[in-house]
Amino acid sequence: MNTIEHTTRTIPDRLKGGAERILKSWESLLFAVMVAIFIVNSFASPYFLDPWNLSDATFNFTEKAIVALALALVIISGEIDLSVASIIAISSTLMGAALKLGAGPYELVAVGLATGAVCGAINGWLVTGLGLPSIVVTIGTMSLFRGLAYIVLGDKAYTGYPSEFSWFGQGYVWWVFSFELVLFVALAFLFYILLHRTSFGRLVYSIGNNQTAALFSGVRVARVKFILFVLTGLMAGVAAVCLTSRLGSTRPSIATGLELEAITMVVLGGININGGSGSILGVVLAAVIMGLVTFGLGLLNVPGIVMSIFIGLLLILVIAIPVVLRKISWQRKAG
Amino acid sequence: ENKKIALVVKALGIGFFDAANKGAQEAAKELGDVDIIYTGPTDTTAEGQIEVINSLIAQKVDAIAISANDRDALVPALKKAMDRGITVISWDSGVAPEGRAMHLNPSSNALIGNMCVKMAADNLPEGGDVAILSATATATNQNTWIEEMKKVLPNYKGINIVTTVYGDDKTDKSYTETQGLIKAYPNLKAIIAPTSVGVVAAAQAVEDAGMVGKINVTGLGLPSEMAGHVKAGSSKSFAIWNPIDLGYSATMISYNLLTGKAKAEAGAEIGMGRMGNVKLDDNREGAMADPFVYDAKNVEEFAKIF
Amino acid sequence: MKHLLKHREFQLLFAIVALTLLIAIRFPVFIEPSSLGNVYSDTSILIILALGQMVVILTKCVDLSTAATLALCGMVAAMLNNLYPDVPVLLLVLVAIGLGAVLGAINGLLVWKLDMPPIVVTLGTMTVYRGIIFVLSNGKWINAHEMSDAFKALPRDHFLGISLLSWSSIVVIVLMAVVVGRTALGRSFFAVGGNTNAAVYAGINPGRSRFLAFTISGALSGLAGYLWISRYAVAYVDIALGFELDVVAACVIGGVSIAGGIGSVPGAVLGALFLGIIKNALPVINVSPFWQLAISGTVIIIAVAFNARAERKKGRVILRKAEVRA
Amino acid sequence: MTPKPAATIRLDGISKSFPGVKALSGVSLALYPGQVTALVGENGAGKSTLVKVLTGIYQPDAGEIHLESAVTVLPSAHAALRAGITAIHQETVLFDELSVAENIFIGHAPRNRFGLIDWNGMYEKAAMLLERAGAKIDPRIRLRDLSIASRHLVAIARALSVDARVVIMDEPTAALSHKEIGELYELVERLKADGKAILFISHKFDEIFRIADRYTVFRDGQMVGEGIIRDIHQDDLVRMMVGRDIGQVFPKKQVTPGAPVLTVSGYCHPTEFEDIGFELKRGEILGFYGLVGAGRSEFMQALFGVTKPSKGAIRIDGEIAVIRTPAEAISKGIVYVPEERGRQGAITAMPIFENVTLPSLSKTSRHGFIRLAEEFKLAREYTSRLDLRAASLDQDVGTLSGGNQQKVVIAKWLATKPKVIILDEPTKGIDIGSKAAVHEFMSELAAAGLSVIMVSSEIPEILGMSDRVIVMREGRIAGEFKREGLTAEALVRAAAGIGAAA
Ligand SMILES: Nc1ncnc2c1ncn2[C@@H]1O[C@H](COP(=O)(O)OP(=O)(O)OP(=O)(O)O)[C@@H](O)[C@H]1O
Ligand SMILES: Nc1ncnc2c1ncn2[C@@H]1O[C@H](COP(=O)(O)OP(=O)(O)OP(=O)(O)O)[C@@H](O)[C@H]1O
Ligand SMILES: [Mg+2]
Ligand SMILES: [Mg+2]
Repeated sequence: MNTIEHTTRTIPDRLKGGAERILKSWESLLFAVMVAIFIVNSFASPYFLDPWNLSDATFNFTEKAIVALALALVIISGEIDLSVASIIAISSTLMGAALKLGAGPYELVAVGLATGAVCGAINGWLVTGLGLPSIVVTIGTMSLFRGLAYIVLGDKAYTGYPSEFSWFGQGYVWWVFSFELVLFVALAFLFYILLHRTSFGRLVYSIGNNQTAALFSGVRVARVKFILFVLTGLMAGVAAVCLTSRLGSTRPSIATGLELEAITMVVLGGININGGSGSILGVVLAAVIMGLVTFGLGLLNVPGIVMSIFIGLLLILVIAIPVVLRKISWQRKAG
Repeated sequence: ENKKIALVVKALGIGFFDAANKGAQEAAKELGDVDIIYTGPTDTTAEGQIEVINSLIAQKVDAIAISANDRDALVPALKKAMDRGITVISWDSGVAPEGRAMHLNPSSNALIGNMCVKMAADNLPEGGDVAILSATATATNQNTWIEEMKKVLPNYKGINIVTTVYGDDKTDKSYTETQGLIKAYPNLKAIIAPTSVGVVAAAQAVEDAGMVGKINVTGLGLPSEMAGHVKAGSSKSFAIWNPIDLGYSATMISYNLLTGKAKAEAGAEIGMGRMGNVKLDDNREGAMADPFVYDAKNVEEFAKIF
Repeated sequence: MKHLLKHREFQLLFAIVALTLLIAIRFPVFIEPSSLGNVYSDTSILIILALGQMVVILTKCVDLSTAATLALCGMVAAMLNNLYPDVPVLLLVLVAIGLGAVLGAINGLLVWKLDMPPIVVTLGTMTVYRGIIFVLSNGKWINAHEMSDAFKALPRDHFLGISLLSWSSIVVIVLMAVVVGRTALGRSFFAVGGNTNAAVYAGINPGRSRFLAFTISGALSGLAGYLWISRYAVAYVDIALGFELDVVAACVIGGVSIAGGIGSVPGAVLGALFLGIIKNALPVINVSPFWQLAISGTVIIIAVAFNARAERKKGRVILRKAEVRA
Repeated sequence: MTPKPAATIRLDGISKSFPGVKALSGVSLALYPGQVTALVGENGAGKSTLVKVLTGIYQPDAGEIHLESAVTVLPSAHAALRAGITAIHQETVLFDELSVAENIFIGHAPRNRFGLIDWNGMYEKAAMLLERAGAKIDPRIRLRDLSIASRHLVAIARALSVDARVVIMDEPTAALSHKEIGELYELVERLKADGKAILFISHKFDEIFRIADRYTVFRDGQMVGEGIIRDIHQDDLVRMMVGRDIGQVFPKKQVTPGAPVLTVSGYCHPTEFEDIGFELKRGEILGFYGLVGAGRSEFMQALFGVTKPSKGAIRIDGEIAVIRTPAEAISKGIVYVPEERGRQGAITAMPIFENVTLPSLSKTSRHGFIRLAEEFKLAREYTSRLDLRAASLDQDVGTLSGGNQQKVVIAKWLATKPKVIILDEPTKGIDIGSKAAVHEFMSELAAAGLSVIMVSSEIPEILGMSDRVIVMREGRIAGEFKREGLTAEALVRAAAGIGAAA
């Protein structure tokens, strides 16, 4: 008595072609913006198209972008980490303390990375272990971590990092390609693989889209989130190594305000602030765009705060324009 | 082709540095073949100054004269600038010796430290408790001056420095810290604020707490910002060097160094136009002039200038 | 008594009293009426901002631009006062409030009409508003002597022994208590944040409610802007930089749920007071300035953990016996 | 035939499209005073969309609404309230953190003479309305402290709080138990007597034939028939709705249960359930019956590792097993199709194939790297086995109809090759056609050797599908019954705790 017809109709895997997807994607929009800014900059300043100057320009964004890569994953999973800049401060401080205890360059790197990871783990535990909202937890740890740096250092500074150590923030791997830039590209590639090519990345997306359903599908939600916070702490540790090496010294006020710039990069890169969608390529493009804008305006000696107006407007416009276009196209269809 | 000299300040929008810029423009006019680029970050961070330095290097300026937010953190960036043939000097707030050709102190640190304590002591014949309100805990020059103050303390009988607090060069924080001082030290007689932001906020807080006449605020401030408080009586006197002269001198020194008219070596004397010469010590540092004290008698006159 | 203790607000009040007494043990001056009055005065601005932030958070949004709005409105008021010293101060206050409302409305419109995430919108406008101050003022400071005496006097004058600064926050508290508790608009904030979908079914337009919440927050920031500038008698670009996080923290300590729909006027006020007392007391009790940041961070985390425990759903009880036992 | 009175409200040629879907195309509907009109149709036929048009939440793309023969526009939910149209919506649209009274009155709260909300007046009126709806609930307590059934009563009280001419009920009985359903029927009778025009939407035919006077049938967003209930037979109505015949309703295959697969003993939880123990055999369908709120879902979720039991042990294939997380449950071969599909089941913003492979990622990937080809293969295999209707496998699950979403969730679990599948209210809110499909493959699964636990609050489904039935009441097992000779009455008695009939 089988009344339901078992059609052997197969469902096609995909409908839309690859080319259409790419053209309509956020990343293509960002790419166009990036090219436009590049062209405008070349005309606006005669100094722009110089390999060494462009190389210097990359220092404007590499450290923030390294943090932004990991932060992007946290935000895709539906959480946020506002404490990254403070993690950099405490990592750098403990590196300085290790230096005073006679640590060599590689031990310093190890201390920086480990501190970052531990701070990330603290955030992760507060969020997943105690089930607290990450936005307020990290507002708290933001004060706490930087506060600890102040307790250790007070009005002092750590200086005298060994010259081998300075290579991480000031050295060049080949010609104009600095170690920081190469490191950033390598990390971007790794994060691309992690998010888009591994099952871990798929879990991150599933949690960001619907945490409960992910849990009910056997995803270890708490563990994944914990790992993401540790990863973000670790990347903040990496940034701390680079920044400390570049500055050659540590003050507790190091990297103040970096978290907002990193978040701006992530959001500009098309990561949904409510979680669930976005790509690493977008974040990389956004980082380059922000670097180009600040460097281009810097060449014209525009004050930093005016640059931030540009970034702020860019952020609002880039997100608003697609919405407005979509609304207009609906109205056309309806009307 | 005009020479490009960049005057890099701790942060844009601070009256003191705007006045220094005036002096730099004056020097540029006098020299004739100089363009001044007046720039700096928006908030007082070393990272912000590094970005500014990078863009100045890219523009191939001829000289950078900087008032540093961090003694050490700027060294790598400034070294790079020197490697690319740019003359680098620091003024007002210094950079470690390896990051600059020379440093121009507005005045000698010892004189400033002494002057601060003296201004407090002059109004306290019987001695008493004194607190220091500084800028950020990392500010190079403030820390040096505070050290100098502590050194000369034995010369002033009965003057007792009870604590040092930090207002971070933010008005609200300085204000709250001052309120805290007033509450925590009922016998407080004077507050020394060797920072132009802090001294104004402290004077305001003292007035609001109704402690005029009981607590005297002194330190380093700008006449234009302090005139009201001197009139109100919360500050009897304060000192400052002339920032216009400072900007002027920094520009003149930069020009002389970059055109090869002088060399920045220990013991060298470098011309500063109408300000005379500066003599460099072993650290390649020199002092411009003595600090100048302002009180009810002369503050109005100078308030119009800076 | 037991019933009262269950309320978050009373627990917080209790914590505040305990904290104050603790400080008083070491520094009796701290609880002299004039000193407490000062602390309240000092916290007034935070209270005003926290109440504005609260209604925004109630609707499941967040306003990161409050501090920038405050600074911009304060700067405009100061510049007007500098240019036209004869314009009555009250008019300037209204201008500051009105400008704040407009800036808040811009946030609200972007959230309402373009469906943009509030955190992104206010992150953007935060930098834009700050930048505008720089453009307007050319980065210059406006100092005490450039402001008229009347302009500076307002927050300092006393009425019935209480400073007008304190009075302004008291008026705001009363107004907001009425708006939140007794008007349809106020209740709609809870509805929108509690269940946006259901709010639509109840005839509430969530976008419009959010828009109004942002406008209120902006207007209060505008008021706070004037108060701040006249209080400290100086205006410049970086006024209140980073203060938005203190404001959010005050709300969170006061039990306002960041997920929307939960919060109260007394809660937000107490949260702000708690933070205010700590910030005021630390310098007094001689805590090294280097410890202050770490202490306030720890306090925030503890408060959040505490509130989350109180908020956590007390699992449904199916078993009758368990219900009796409990 | 009753003489046709003038319609209270009449819809003409209403159309409504969403991006990609035409939810309603030119439908008409009339509601008459003192009569109940049943609106029936498959999932996604457009019933709820029509309700939203009627209550001002959606604006129709075309068509007219005639209210007592005057053309009316309803630009907002507020306008609809003022026009005297009130509704109990399909989703619970209430506010957890607000008081019961406010839930009833939000949007139209009583005001005092200063225009401020009059709290005391509101509490009084709320208490009155709750009494009318047959609920004993304090209007001052917060909604989140109420049970699910009480919440529905609050929703009903809210609908009564406006003086309405038109009352709409969109699947009002889906979450109510026996007793409350009876009270709801009484309420409907009273509303009828008051001369209200009532629109009643339901997938349960017994209930439609019991209380409706008229019917209107929707199929794929179009109206395909209307008339008087007394004049039509159930089979004809179903045919009109589905467009074909539905054969046997419960296609239970006879399977001889094999060896025990799952043995649960002494499972306890501090507040939710106590001392649950049973044995599940290979190829068996075990029904779990109980009133809504009996704690079945909570127990199943503990079995699946979502919540932790305080005591108890389970054996799988005779081996002691410990399950602390869903991941462990899945690896041990226990899977759970949850009750709240949208919240716990499907990830609606992700494509079909990603949903299907989520718990099987370790199988489709190699060394943690994703292999898309494998994923599509797995997804294709299981979705076609369940006869999923979709345009492509990379379509977002959220764009599918409810029944098809359920199929995606089940496909996801079958792809893990489980031993035990727990289905929690698998046909709740599912139309009669899809329901038959769900029952059909449930039966096939059992025949193929899978053990099935089916949680259901519908007696016919329990009676028709299970080999054995366990009844739960207030977190405890209230009885266990063999299929043979099991009656609806016995089930209800056990579930309600009424002693055995003499
Ligand atoms: N907001 C929306 N956006 C896009 N599509 C929608 C929206 N609301 C409904 N639809 C689509 O419109 C169609 C009709 O949905 P509707 O909810 O009216 O069905 P229904 O008859 O109430 O079904 P059920 O019996 O499952 O409740 C479905 O295909 C649904 O997917
Ligand atoms: N008062 C309540 N507060 C919050 N959630 C509830 C409440 N009542 C029920 N629910 C949720 O609604 C869903 C259905 O409720 P239900 O009462 O059916 O659960 P149950 O008692 O576990 O199951 P069952 O009816 O299957 O025996 C469950 O997921 C439950 O968690
Ligand atoms: Mg429906
Ligand atoms: Mg259930």
